[in-house]
Amino acid sequence: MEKPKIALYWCASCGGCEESVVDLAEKVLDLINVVDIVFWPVALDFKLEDVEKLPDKSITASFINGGIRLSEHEKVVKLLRSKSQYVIAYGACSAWGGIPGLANLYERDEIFKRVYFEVPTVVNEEGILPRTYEDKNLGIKIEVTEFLPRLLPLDRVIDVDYYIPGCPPTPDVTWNAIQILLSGNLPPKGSVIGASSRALCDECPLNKTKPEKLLIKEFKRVVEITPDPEKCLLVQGLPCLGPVTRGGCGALCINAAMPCTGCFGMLDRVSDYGAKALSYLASVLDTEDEKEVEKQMEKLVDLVGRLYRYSLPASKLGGKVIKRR
Amino acid sequence: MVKEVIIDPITRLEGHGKIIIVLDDEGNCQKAYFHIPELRGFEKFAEGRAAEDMPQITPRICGVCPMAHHMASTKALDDLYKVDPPRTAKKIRELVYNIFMLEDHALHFYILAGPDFIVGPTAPKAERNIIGVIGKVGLNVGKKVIGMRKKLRDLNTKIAGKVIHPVFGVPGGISKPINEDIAKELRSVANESVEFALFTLKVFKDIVLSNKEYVNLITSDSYTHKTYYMGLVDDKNRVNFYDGKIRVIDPYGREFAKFDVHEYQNYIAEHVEPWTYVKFPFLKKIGWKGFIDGENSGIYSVAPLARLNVADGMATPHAQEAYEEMFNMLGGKPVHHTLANHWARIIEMIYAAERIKELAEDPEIMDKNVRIIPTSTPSVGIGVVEAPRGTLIHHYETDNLGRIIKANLLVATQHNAARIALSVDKAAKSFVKGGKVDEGILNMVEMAFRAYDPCHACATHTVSNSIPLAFYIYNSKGNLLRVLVNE
Amino acid sequence: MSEKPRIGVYICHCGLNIASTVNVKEVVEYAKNLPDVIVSRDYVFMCSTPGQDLIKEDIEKYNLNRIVVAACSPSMHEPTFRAVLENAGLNKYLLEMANIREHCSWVHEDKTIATEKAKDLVRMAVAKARLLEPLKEPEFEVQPNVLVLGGGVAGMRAALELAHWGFNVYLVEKSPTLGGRAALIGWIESKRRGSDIVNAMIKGIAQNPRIHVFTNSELVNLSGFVGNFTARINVNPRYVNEKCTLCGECSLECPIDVVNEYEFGLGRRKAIFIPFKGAYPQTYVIDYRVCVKCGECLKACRYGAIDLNDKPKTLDVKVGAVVIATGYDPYRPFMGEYGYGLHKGIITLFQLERILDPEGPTHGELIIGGKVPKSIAFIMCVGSRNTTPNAKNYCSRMCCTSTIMNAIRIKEKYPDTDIFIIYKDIMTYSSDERLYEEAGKRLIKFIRFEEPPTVSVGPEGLFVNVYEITLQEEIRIPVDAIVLSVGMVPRRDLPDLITVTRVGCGTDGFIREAHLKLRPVEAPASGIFLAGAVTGPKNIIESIKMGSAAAARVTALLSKGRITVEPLTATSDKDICSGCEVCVGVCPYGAISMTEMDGKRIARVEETLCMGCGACVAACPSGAMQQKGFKDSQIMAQVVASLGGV
Amino acid sequence: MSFEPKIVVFACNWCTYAALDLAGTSRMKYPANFRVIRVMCSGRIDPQFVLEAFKQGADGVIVAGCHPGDCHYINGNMKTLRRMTMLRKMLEDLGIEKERFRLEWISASEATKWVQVAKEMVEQIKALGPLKSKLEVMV
Repeated sequence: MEKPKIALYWCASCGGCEESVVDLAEKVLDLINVVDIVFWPVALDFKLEDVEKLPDKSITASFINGGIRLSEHEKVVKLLRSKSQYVIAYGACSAWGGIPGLANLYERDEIFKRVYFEVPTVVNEEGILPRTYEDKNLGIKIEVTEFLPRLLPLDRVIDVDYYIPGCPPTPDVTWNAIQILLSGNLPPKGSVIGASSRALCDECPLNKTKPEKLLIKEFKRVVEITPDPEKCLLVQGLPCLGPVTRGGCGALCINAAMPCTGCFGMLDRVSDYGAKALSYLASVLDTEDEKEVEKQMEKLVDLVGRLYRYSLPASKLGGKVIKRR
Repeated sequence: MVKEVIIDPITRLEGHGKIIIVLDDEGNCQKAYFHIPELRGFEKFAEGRAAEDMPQITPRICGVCPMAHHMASTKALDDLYKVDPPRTAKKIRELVYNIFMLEDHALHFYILAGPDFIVGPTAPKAERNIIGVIGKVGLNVGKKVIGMRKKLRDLNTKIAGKVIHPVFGVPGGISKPINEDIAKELRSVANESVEFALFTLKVFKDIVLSNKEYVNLITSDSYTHKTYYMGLVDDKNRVNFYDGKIRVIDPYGREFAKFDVHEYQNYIAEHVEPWTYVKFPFLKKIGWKGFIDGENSGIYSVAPLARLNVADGMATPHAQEAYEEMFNMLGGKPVHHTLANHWARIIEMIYAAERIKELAEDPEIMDKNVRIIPTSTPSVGIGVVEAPRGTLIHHYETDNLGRIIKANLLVATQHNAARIALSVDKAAKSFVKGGKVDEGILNMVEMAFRAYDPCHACATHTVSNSIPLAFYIYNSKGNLLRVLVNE
Repeated sequence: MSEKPRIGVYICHCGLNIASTVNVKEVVEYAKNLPDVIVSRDYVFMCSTPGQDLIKEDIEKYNLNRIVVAACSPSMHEPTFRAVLENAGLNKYLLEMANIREHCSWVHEDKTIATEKAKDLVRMAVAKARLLEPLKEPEFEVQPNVLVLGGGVAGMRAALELAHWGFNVYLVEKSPTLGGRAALIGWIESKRRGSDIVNAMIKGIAQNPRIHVFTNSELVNLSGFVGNFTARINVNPRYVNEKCTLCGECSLECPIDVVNEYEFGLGRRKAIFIPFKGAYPQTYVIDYRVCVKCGECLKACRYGAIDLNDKPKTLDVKVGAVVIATGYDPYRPFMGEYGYGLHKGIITLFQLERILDPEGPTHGELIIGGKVPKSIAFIMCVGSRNTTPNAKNYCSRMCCTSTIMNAIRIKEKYPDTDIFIIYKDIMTYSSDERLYEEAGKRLIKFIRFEEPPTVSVGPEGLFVNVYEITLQEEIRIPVDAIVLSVGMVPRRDLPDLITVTRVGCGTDGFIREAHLKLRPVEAPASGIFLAGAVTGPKNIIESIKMGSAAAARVTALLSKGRITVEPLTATSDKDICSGCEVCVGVCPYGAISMTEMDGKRIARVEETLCMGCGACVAACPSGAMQQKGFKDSQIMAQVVASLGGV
Repeated sequence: MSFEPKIVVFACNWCTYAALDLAGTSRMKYPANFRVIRVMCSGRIDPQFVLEAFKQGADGVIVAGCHPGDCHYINGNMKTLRRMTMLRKMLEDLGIEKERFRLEWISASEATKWVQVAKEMVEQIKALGPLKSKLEVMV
């Protein structure tokens, strides 16, 4: 029988997800023995036309990474959806918007203003902005693909079958997911595959160092302490998001004595990562004084950026509520 | 009318870098536009974030060179908090950084650009990829490349936490010292690295330099632009990726400027074009003169060739040897041949490998003191490194809590954007004549592209290493004549 | 649960309480179209037997597996309807109530708006009902001990009965003696004094080994839960032990002289004193709040009964239930209210009671402000029924009877005294009506007012000015004395007790019963019972009855030795819990611990310790912890429904 | 028709829910803009609920429980205090005006306080206008 067809595509991606696939190293070669890669812009010279020529649903699975930032991304993923039996949101950006999703804290105009006018190096007296451009004397039009008002996770644009978490997914997680998909007995639609069903603490080497009652007097910033790498970072005051984050990465950041920032996202029973993370941090804070709570909040510096680092576009509000003019 | 002819093909050709060529009445190229569709706005949404989070946020600009952003950002934090990391911390950072440079350059040479040379420009597209390369050099070599990269990347995973989007950089040092196990592994990998880099040079010589065609291609005028060059140099004006002063030379190889990164705003400015999200940096003192090369144009270039051009030499023996060899063969400094970037890149691989070895054998990297806790109030911080694709600058302003108020990012590929546009223009001029379009233009431009190893994730914050291209050719009436796609 | 929800919706008119503002029929029709709703009905009183049968029959007929009742607050009838489900063989936790009375019909006027809101509330209830699951009630042992707060007639009655049923009773009284108000005032059937009854009860208590009395004591903390409370009691020193012979030498020597609260401010007393004849314990006591420990009493005491080194003690007792019977305060008129405080001839009803008491300051002689009055005016409803700006809006009932009874006693002893009773209405309910008749016979003059009378105090004496409605004219009555018939108000320290015991507070500041008809002697907080005037004005007999009733309810609760509680506890999903330990630090009851299960370290909830607050659920970072009856999914469904979603 | 705000109230069973019952039994009148969700303790209220309410189109949310020290579950309301204090800040960062989200301590006897809070909040939110329209920005 013929090998299943696989497509890989990136939207508003940094390429880290692609790199993580390349990091399968020799496994890439194993993979190529069992599947046909029909589309992978970064590594293979197949073009979108090739995809368009394919019959509907003829691609077994499309792995799409990156958030939906430009109208163009929207078009490509819709094409892939129609050609694929399964669409897999690969990596944090595709699954929940990822770090570029923090752009949803600002309006499109504010972003353009900063990038093309305000930054100190820009010289732009004519006030030029990239937009669909008409060269009057040449009489031609150059379409600059639209920068959407908000960055969207993949599932806000097309139907998504499975999610592979991580920024980026580790080779192990990617490989697990591929095994699951090849195995044939697939989990329910919408499942997160390849990673753990428990929070990071479950696999964290420092979890056993927690005291009996997990309460902390104050939050600490990484700028102010050098934590003992052998003790639970949360207990030492660093707002580690391990407890509220899906496991499966092998506690990479904690191994480097840095707190978890949540790139594997929330667990199945949680519907808003940031709100849940906030509730957990507030719960372990050991004070009954409002002023003290506010003081400790300062230590977190940036609630939204910290607690929605990878998931703002997928959060219940999707970003900042824009004041109506 | 115009609208009709343009919309339809574009929807068919999403995901492509768009090149629009407009002909004059004689049917010669009058003007060429190059448009890379991407923008994410990091400069804006950095605002409000905690400064100490930037080394983890900014790597998401580019997952191909996350370490470069992580390091530039971490150095900006040292500066922000006015704290000088312990010597050991600096050495470990530089070590990790060179490991990164080595594996990233290897990725580019063997997997992204290699196909052009190893498989051959005329080979069918389906073979022009890593699989094709393996077919040509043999599975063992393929495995060797993949294996080497894996070892290097695993090592960085152990030291930096994550190899894609590292976490170990903190203001005043790094999060954790190196333990004995890692050090042991380090020393063995270091030796292998040097051997691997020299092997890569041999591959390049055997396959590329031994082939007259390729050499002509490299030196051919189509790939040549006389521009300024920019790069970091150490106190002896030798190439350095991690630290140093920014040196700029003019098209004749004379030092035009040498400055500390804190003065970058006096030397570098950015130009905005309405038809692309990419901003075009230029030398402020000379100004933006449009897409032309030469001494009177502010356009300059970065990345391996530029770095070697601005430097007086390499800091390690084998690299220095290869450095001299290249310039001798290509007729002295500066070299303006874009394709020479591949060669320069391999020379940098050798330097990186040798530097790894030096640091791996330095007993000081085992020291446990790798962190100084900052005490001063933050306000402004600027950091610079040489990313594989060129000079990378991060510039933050914060409130006294260390919350970012303003951020400016000058990223590697961006510096080359103008020069890439030049290549496109030049290609258009030489391949489109009398309304006839030679399809060789596709190959030619694509190869020029690969030479820069343009990472548009950096330049505009998306990757399109494969540079799929679409050429729109209009007549002087503004009517679309034909659309060319590089298949 | 696997089976598909089949929901019955029942909307109550509550007579006109709901139906007058909510278009019930419309809501019924609306409910029919909600998902999984099989049947939707209304009835005039759902809580009535026919109403309950209606539901029961439907459950069988349509084999419903979820019930939504839209009626009053769940704190009213949830138990009623849960029982209905149980009788119909359904798990009683498959009930959800929509509060369309307290939260809707009673607080809104516009019928359209109220009806729309009622629909929303029903939709929310259905949304939750769809996700309800059958729950099992955890069962556990109970402490066979009871804490009774308040040594008045209600508390003592309850204590005696509980002891009789075999429970150990800790009787805690704040003052230095048992007896309460009844020991000082009140008559029963105009012949037996309150103090007679009190003395009888005290006798019984003193002899009962199961009753442990703590005077000068108060409850400072109550932890735990129904069946297993831990009560912390502060016992303040009496400084005088049982060697005391009541000789009274000490009191003569004591230099401290304070107003005597046991005479309602008429007389004065020393720091070492005996509250009243027959006080229990039968010893003098030193008022620890005013004593300066000068030691004069020590010298005076020939029996070594005084120990000034006596220290306050704190003790914890484990009890299965608590009876609150802390009584009331008399309303204290403000300075100048009907001339109170401006003239010695103006006193309160409580003070009159003491004056007429043989043990009282005048040994029973009618001497008011130093002289025997020839004429007395009683002004009724002082501080009650909105007669004056800062008066309570309720009626204390007992003042009418008490006023008339005292008037008659005065007439018996001093037949020539002119007595006017200036009243708003007379409430001598039940057998007390006879007293009203007798008062008439004894020519006591009743003058009705609509506008409250005024009192003028001048050199020429006291006058009561009142608009006589039958004469249709203002009359001016010169009197020698005026008695203000004041009512009952919540004790000044009641709010503290409400805080400690976490019981609800009612409209008038008394403790609110869980349900006036269904659970009249229980507080909403389970395991806490109520007796006497702590829930509102009562006379002595009513208070005693309520003491017995409370005792009976406690007995019903504890007699089995085991009880079940609501199963709204938290549980941790072993397949999701990561062992992060966040919940452990959050639980106020230490109910959560870490345990090994198939190689995983996960959280485990001790069901009998879990009180079901759900704090750990909100904290649980992975959603592994959920609260039965209040799962994330169930609450989320309500949120969605509350805003129009289904 | 004029704008009638939708306001979701999360109330604890022992204090605030009872206070609303008391308002009912006392026949007090207050605006009908509120939909009450009962939990046993305010400590059960998950910030996710509040965000869901806003997502579903609530113009305002009230989280209410027993006064500090009066919690039926010892200190559940103190956890609420911590969570909601932080949530208030996060909501502001997300562009939701502070008037739209209130944390209130309302004891079982404070029906009048509830009525006053209710009236006040409806006024404030009417002045702010609907939130839903602002959420429309989402593609």
